[in-house]
Amino acid sequence: MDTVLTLLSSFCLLFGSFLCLSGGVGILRFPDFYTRMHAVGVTDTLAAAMILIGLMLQNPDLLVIIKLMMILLMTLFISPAASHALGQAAVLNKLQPLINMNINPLEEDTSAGDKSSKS
Amino acid sequence: MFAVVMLAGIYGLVCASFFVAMDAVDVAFTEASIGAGISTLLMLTTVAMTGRTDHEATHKPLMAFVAVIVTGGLLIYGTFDMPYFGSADAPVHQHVGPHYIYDSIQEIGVPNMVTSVLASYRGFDTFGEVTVIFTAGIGVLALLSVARRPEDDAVMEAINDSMHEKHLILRIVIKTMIPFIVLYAFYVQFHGDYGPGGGFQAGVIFAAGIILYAMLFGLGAARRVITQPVVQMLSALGVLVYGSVGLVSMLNGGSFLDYNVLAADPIAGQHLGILLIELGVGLTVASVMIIIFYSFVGRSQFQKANKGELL
Amino acid sequence: MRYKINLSIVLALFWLLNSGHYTYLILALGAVSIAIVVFITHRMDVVDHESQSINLSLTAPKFGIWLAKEIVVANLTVIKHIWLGNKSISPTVITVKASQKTDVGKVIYANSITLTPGTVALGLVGNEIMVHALIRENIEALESGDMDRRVSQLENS
Amino acid sequence: MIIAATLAVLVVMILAIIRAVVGPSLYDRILAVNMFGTKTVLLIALLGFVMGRPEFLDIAMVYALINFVSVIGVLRLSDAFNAKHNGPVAEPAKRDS
Repeated sequence: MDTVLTLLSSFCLLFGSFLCLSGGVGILRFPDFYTRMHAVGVTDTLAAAMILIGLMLQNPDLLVIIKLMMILLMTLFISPAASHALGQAAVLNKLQPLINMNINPLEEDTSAGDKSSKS
Repeated sequence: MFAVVMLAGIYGLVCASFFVAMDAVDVAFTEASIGAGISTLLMLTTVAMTGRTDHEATHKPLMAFVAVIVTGGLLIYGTFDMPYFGSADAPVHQHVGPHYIYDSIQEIGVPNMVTSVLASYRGFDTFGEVTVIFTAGIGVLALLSVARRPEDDAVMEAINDSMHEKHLILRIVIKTMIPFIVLYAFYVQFHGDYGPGGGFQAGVIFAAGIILYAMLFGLGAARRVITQPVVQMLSALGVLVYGSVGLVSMLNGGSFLDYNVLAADPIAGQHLGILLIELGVGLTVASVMIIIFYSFVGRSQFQKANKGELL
Repeated sequence: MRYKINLSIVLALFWLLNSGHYTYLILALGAVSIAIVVFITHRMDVVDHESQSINLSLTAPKFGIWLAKEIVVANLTVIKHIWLGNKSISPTVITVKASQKTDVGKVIYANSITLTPGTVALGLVGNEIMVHALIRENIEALESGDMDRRVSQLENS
Repeated sequence: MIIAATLAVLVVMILAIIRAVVGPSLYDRILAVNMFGTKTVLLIALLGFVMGRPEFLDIAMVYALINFVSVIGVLRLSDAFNAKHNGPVAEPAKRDS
């Protein structure tokens, strides 16, 4: 039983780390703000869940498991609201999304880049 | 300017992670709530008040950079004289440290050593800190408070209505969150004896809950929930509670802030004393934070109202 | 009133689960804290049907499991596209209809859209949700209305 | 395994900082800071386990809250800054079919 748990938890942690790293690469690699939001979404949902579940499986203490679960629930509850608020603010301030760049290459020049909100 | 503030926020987070790595949980807790959260917000409000772009630099940035490098270098050079990190014969580990570590459980009866040091052994210092915070609150009030006119409130109401409609998702999520944030503040307040936490952190979390509310529903609404006179009174009450605990212990024949005499049993006395002064700390910190936030935001809204460009 | 009682029960559970110290003193302090919290939230006027969207119905767990599955699938897709690079993505913005009747239902729908990576709800006006999607397939999945229907079910039951 | 996960989270945090410094838009920075915050929550939870002191979880929870509060605050204030440029919601692009 113990070995199964350890294996499971290792798997969860490693998978979570991989997802996290991918999200990190995504936030650097994707071309504009809106696409980067998706990369952050990855690290906020499944990566966090995997790492926290991996930790839950490591610890037999009920209180700790409950706390980890609360953190997980809270992350899942908060992160979409925060992303939505961020995306909405960007839209309201007319940050143009990059659209269909691979389908119609001609559009790329006109819609590329972040036009507004230099900080 | 904005980017600088954001990076300062990141710095707070890095700092806190660093404290966690060094096993200083309570410090990390404080840094997390104050350094990364509240101070970023307050700096942003300041930026909002003073304007986002800075003026043309009149001094040479290179000179400043050189000065920083030199000072930093000297400071690092200074650390060479210090004992190595973790070395057992460092002065820190010789003086009162071992006493706090080994005897605090018997003397104070509180599992979290930091709390017993902060509230009991160093009760006087903490009293000073609370007074400093209180003074800061008074200072902000004296400098920034503005006479509110009823018509301003009406204008702000109108804006806040539009905020509601625009942020449906945020409204519902925040409405659900707020009770838990506030309760969590109380939880941190009363579990300072057992785990990381205590008055300072609890105060900040409580204030964060109120600030969250104020940001969504508007300053006017927040001011109706927790009115300015109440906060001002509570901030004074906190200091008063702290001070009176000290005085009562003096009346009972001990010295100032000596909790042993508060109850028949010294341990119970310590427990009661720590609970009460933490309550005082929490009250003061929470209300001063709220006062500062109210004043800052009220001031910037006042400025905007005067310029006639309210949102 | 019903909402306040519900809230108190949930808060009490929250306290008990978090605390781990069950002495009379701490429990009493907890009770006092909950009373204060309920009072403050009452003054804030945040306790109503909107703030208690969690205890919607018995179908909620089923929806949760379905959503979890969707999240896993969506994550894997996004990861694939992160590693495949910018050439493989086709960012799109569309608006989808939300057929939920209440605000809470719409918010749950919008949040579910955001929670599944690959789609982010950018705006919610009336009953139209503006969605940014990383790749076209995501849009098609959304437009099939599966998620919309499930959230509506959640709302009705 | 926990150490590996901790390292991964640290690397991601560095990547987020790079994005926060590079920008280019204000929202990219806020996004990066938000991501940094959520990763800090994970990092603290992980560190708690590395050190064998699970009471660190309390801090992680506070982080999650504070992070949310500051992101909302930043957005609210940046909204106020950009109020002048505020117009109708940008037209969503039609799906070309």
